[in-house]
Amino acid sequence: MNMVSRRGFIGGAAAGLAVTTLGAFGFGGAEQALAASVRPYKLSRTTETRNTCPYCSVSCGLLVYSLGDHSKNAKASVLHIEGDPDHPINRGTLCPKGAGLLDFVHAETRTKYPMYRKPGSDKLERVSWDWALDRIARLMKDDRDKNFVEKAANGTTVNRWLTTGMLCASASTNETAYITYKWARNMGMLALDNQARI
Amino acid sequence: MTNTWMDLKNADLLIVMGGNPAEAHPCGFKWVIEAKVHRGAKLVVIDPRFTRTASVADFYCPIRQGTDIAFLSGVIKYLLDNDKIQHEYVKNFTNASLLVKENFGFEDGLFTGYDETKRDYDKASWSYQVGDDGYAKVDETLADPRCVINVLREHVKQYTPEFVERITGSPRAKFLKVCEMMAECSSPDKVMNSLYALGWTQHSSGSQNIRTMCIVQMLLGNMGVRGGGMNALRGHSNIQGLTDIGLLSNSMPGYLSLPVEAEATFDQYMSQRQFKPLRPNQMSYWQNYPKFYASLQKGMFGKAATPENNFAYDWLPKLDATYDILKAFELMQDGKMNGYICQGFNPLMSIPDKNKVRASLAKLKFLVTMDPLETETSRFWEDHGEFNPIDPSKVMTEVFQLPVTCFAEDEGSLANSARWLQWHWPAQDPPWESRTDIAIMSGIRSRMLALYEKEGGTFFDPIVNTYWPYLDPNEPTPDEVAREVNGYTLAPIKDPADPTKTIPAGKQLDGFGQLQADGSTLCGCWIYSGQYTEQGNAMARRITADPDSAGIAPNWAFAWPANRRILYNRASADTNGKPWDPERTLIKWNGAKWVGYDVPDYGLTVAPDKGMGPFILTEEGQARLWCRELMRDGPMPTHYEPFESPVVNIAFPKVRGNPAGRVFKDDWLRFGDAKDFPYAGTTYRLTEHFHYWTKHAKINAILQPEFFVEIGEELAKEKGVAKGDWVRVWSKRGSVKAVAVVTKRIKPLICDGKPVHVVGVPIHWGFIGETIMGHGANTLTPFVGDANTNTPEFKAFLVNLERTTAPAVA
Amino acid sequence: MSVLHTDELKRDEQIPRHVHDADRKGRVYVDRYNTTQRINHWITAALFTLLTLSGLSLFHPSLFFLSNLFGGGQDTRAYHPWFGVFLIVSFAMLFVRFVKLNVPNRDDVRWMRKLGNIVQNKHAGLPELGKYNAGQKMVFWGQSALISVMFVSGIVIWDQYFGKYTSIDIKRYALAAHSMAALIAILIIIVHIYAGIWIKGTTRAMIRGSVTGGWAYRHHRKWLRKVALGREEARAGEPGANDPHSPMPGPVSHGPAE
Amino acid sequence: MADYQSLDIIRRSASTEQPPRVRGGQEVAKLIDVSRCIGCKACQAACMEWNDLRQPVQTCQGNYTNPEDLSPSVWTLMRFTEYENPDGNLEWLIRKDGCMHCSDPGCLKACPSPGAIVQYENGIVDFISENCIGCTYCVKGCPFNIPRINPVDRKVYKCTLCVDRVAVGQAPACAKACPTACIMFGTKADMIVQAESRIADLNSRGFDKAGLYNPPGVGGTHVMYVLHHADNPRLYANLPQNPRISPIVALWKGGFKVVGLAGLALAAVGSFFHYVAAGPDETDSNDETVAFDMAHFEDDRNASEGRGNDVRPSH
Repeated sequence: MNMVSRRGFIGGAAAGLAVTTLGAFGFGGAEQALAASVRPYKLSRTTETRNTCPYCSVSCGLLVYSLGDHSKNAKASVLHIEGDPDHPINRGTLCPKGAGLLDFVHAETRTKYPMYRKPGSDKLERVSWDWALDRIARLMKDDRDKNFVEKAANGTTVNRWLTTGMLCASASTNETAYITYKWARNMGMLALDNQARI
Repeated sequence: MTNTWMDLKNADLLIVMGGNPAEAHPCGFKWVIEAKVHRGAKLVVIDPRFTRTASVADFYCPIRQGTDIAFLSGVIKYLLDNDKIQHEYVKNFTNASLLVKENFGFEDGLFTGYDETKRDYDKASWSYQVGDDGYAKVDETLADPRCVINVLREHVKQYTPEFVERITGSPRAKFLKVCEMMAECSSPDKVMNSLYALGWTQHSSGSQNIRTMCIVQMLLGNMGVRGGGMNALRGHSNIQGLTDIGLLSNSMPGYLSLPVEAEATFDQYMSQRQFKPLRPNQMSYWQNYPKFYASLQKGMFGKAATPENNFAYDWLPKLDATYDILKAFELMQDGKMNGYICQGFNPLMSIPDKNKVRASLAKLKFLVTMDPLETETSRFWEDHGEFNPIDPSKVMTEVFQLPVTCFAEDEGSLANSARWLQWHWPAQDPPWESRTDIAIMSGIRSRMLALYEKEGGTFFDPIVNTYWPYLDPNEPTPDEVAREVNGYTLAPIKDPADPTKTIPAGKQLDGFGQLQADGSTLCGCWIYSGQYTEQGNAMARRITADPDSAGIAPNWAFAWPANRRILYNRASADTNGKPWDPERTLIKWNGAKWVGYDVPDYGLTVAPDKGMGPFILTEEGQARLWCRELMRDGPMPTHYEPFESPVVNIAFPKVRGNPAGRVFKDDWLRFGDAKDFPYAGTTYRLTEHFHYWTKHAKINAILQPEFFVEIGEELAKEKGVAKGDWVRVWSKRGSVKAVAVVTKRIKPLICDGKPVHVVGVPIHWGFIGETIMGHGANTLTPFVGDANTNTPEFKAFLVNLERTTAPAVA
Repeated sequence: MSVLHTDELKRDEQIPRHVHDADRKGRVYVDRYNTTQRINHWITAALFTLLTLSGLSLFHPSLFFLSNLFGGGQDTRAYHPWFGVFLIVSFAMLFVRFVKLNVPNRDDVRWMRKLGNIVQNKHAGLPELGKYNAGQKMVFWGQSALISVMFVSGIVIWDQYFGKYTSIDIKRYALAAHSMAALIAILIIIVHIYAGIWIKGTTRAMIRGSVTGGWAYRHHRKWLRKVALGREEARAGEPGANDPHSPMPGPVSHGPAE
Repeated sequence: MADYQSLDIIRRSASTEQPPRVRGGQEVAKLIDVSRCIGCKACQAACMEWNDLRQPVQTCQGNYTNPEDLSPSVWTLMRFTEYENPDGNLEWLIRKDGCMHCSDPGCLKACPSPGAIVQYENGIVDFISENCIGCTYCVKGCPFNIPRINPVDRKVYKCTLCVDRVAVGQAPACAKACPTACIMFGTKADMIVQAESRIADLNSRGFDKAGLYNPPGVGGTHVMYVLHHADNPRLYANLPQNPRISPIVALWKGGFKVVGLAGLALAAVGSFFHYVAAGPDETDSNDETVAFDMAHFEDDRNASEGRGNDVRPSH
């Protein structure tokens, strides 16, 4: 009769319950090993580079950690940025802007390729660097040739070019600034300004 | 900044007025907290809003925006009336005793010489009485009513506490409490520090705001000392550097100035740049101008710049007007500007009157943007609904959006607010197809050069003769450029430090002391000389030692000028060369020379009894309580209301705005008045964001996601606005919609008996990036500039406000 | 079932329809539960077992290993409330079926007084009982109440879907109530199961659907009488409409028993 | 995952086994000096950056608290309160909310999953995600309302006190970033000393009730506050006055757990012994016969009754 086996099942369940209950008093021995671990330290083999925060003028020192060790086949990519503890001003601290720099470096909306918009168009189109620089040089030269003022009305030599202007970047380096100055001013450009004005 | 960031910790009283460093410069602000924690210093905040800085202040005093000069003039009056000035300092280190011309005067809000049609002054009367010896006359007893200090006393006499309260809305008791706290710092062992930023500069009287506090600091004897000074907290990482390098419409590197059209010849140009001392025995360091000029022009044109052609003087463009940003957009609007290059700048969001800016850009033939991020400017032609309404098919501008490396990928130096030049190194490869700015500029240059060589063209001598000695002309390395900026010898020169020695040609200069006027030295920016010597790149130094914890760290990077960390540091010692406060020693006279923790801002071996003033750049050798003809809108500060003000100027009811403030003709029509726009608007940064950059960074977008305006509970109640409601804010120039942050931190100011409600408009949102789309704050702001710098008046304008519904998502 | 008959006796088809002759002479079986009821019971029992195992695994660390039966902690946590949902449905059906027969009456009080004897297997002086004794009724009502408590508190702490509707404080009470109710319910079930082991012949009722006549006579004589007289439907929940002793007031119409 | 064994565990959720305790170490703590907090949210940014957390961008709710609340990807949050003090002066009280790393952690107490929550000897309470089963008992156990469940992976998250950084000797990301040193990090003993000097400074500036928030109800915490108004922590966005593990949770996870299981065991064991003692309750042939008779001879019902009366065979 299968009845016995059914009963056996029920009895077994009850016994099992008793055993498990007993287990709760320490007879179980079902403990897992104490295997909890901390997250691995993510910077252990990254490359550390000293840099300066590009935002405000406090000039907080940065330690920029990047993937890759500058070996031939590894493409360096920043994966973490924190304050440089040696820096006399920020001493390792960063404000919310500096602490979020990683997302500026890897922003979705970073410019990726030279883009060009035709007159009247409603979109930017990808172009090559050569094409873009050729075209810009052409436009600038044409404008300069046409509108450069060598002499003022009273005959004074003024050598100025007023129809093309430029705004310079407050976060670019002094070296960039110097090259920019040399290039723009020597062409006679006067409408040359920067954020200090604002 | 005259001092360093760390030096803030040496102050006893820190006045934050015209700034919000906790919010805009948190890591520099730590030194304010250090002063509080370790020195027991007090922090006072004077601001229309209870800011994050105010949240840790010991004392907060509200003030209506645009009335700082009235407030501080009241302070000056209080100090003079109560004799709370540092007498020895004022007498010896400032021009207090110099006599002002008899025909100089001030009446009804105007100084002598005003021409209303030009909105400018004839400044002939704005100078000293000059004796037969060619020097300015003095009255050491300070009794003569024409003594500068007496002229000043007369000028501020109307700013009684009652009058100050009527103008500024600062309660009298709070104003007086601030006066008392400041007055304590007139003692030589107590030092006050002024921290300011765009809260002072972005006004039509911005420069004079700063002047007023300078006067206070001079009266208290706090310039040139540890913990003191005037500390302009600059906004951007290298705004100092760009200004130093001369990227301003009227500048050349090292604060040399471009010739104006009237200076047709080199002699005329130099005659305006003599810097002859106005008192005996003064250094007047600008007398070396010809050396700076010649060395710079060698850097610009190399061999083509010769003594014979006055170092290519004629090739310099000459100014017939100021071509600042506002002017550039005015030209654009008038169709007089064809091409514009934005090298990492976002004018559509940063320049006042956004609607005017957009319309102006649309008149360009071509626009080039070079930026690591997609900017609103590079997409100004794109229709984004109410956030950027435009019809692209009507915009004929060719637009180039060029991808540029960011800080993480480039190398070079940045100048911080304290004038430190710090080198940085790239941490990753340029992503995608981005290139460095230098490569792009050089690339365009090479192409234009080739075109000129092939086709010829208009006057291209300066282009083909540009000094371009770089190994790869298409991408000069930052190292090469930094060496050139520092300067080197082109021919053997005598060593000024030791005339028995000769420095051979081709050597890096040790500093600007070695510059020559004859073309034997080349130096791209004289104030930077010393940054890259024969010893190597000083900007890359990383030595942390800071003797006496003075907050100087002399061997960390390089500070211009001459690695000097605290400007005017000679003034930290008395007339005998003994520090005013031994606890705060910077430099002292040891009997033979000046020694101390910083590089002396003085002749190293000039004894204190020689009568040389501590302010070696000025012709007086002294600091100027009254600044002659050097400011366009007056030698002393005067309270003028902002161009858009909720009240009339009760001091000078006939004057609207700063009489010399910059306004273009059509922009007068775009001013509103208090009848239609009753609330006092102001714009500002928030700590979570940096201008229009961080809205591209997810982390920062999370921290402050959406455009809002801040209003007080009283105004909110009046308008039926609850926290989180949408409101429409509009000025004569445009309208924005924003979420309302209703706060106790903004309270109505009672000005001349009537309440003025402040509406705060933070600036950080646009139509590109990770944040929620928002209207720009610059939709509201007026196109008006400071009289001296042409900086737009972003901090004070008029708006109206009402409850509304959320904007349609574009 | 096929049954052999003796001539003297009534043929199977002649005796009350819920009593059947057994293979063994002189024995009868009495129907107690139909197939639907048994399936319903066992589904409920299975769910209860799953709930017990999964619940206990989260109740005490030493029982956490039980979660492995369900594929680990995450799965246990995810399945447990769903078991509960099925249980509540299944149990509700049981409840509807059996509630009328579980209304307490005076016999229950008398029976309870003799509980001491009962546990010693002494039945002398016990009242004749209907289909359920007081102990069974206590199981029925106890589980009904506790399962309701567990259901309601379970919903409150079912974070995945209902987490946002209540405060943390309410959830704390709910958790305590849930686990307390569960423990009592398990206790009851232990007794319930043991009773099935202890009282021989009982499990047949839920497995085969019938009990021996002797079992019915011994434990539920009043019920047997009614069944034997054909006055009462044997199946629980199908009380004879005309039974004056039935505690149920009115007739309840049900579908066919088999 | 690597196991550096750099931090020893002193407590482990849902575990009866004692972790090894031979080695002792220093307790660490974060001291948050609210009086010098400027609410800049650098701590929030640094936390997101270091821990690779990015909450979806929300909207402005009319205040400065952003994101709106803690979440699985927001482990720390500045909460802003505008408070007008009795003198009529405004105070902007800004508190960095996040896990307090209690010495007696309610989350750990409530957790049913072995090793899902651990406490290291330095005081850090950490969630070990691979062991987390998503039951949210910790949420109910926490007296500070900190842990948050992620609906996607059904795991609970909170501040780890940058255990990965601390393990290699660095300060937590938030503490390192904090521009005004409002967040200090060090040994708990040092932080208490630091707090004392801060309290003295605040007393000198007129904050008589300044004090340290290190609530004894949870055995002290490893994130402590210096408050200007220590007498009324509720001012700071409802910081609990006297936090402790809820008595209900304590009951549920304390005595009840043991008593309950004991009860079950007793019932099971008791039943067994009852069976042994009393034996089964069986029907005898008499009962069967009576029942048979009742079915087949219904008229004789009364006669046959009584035969079944109970004399149980004793086995």
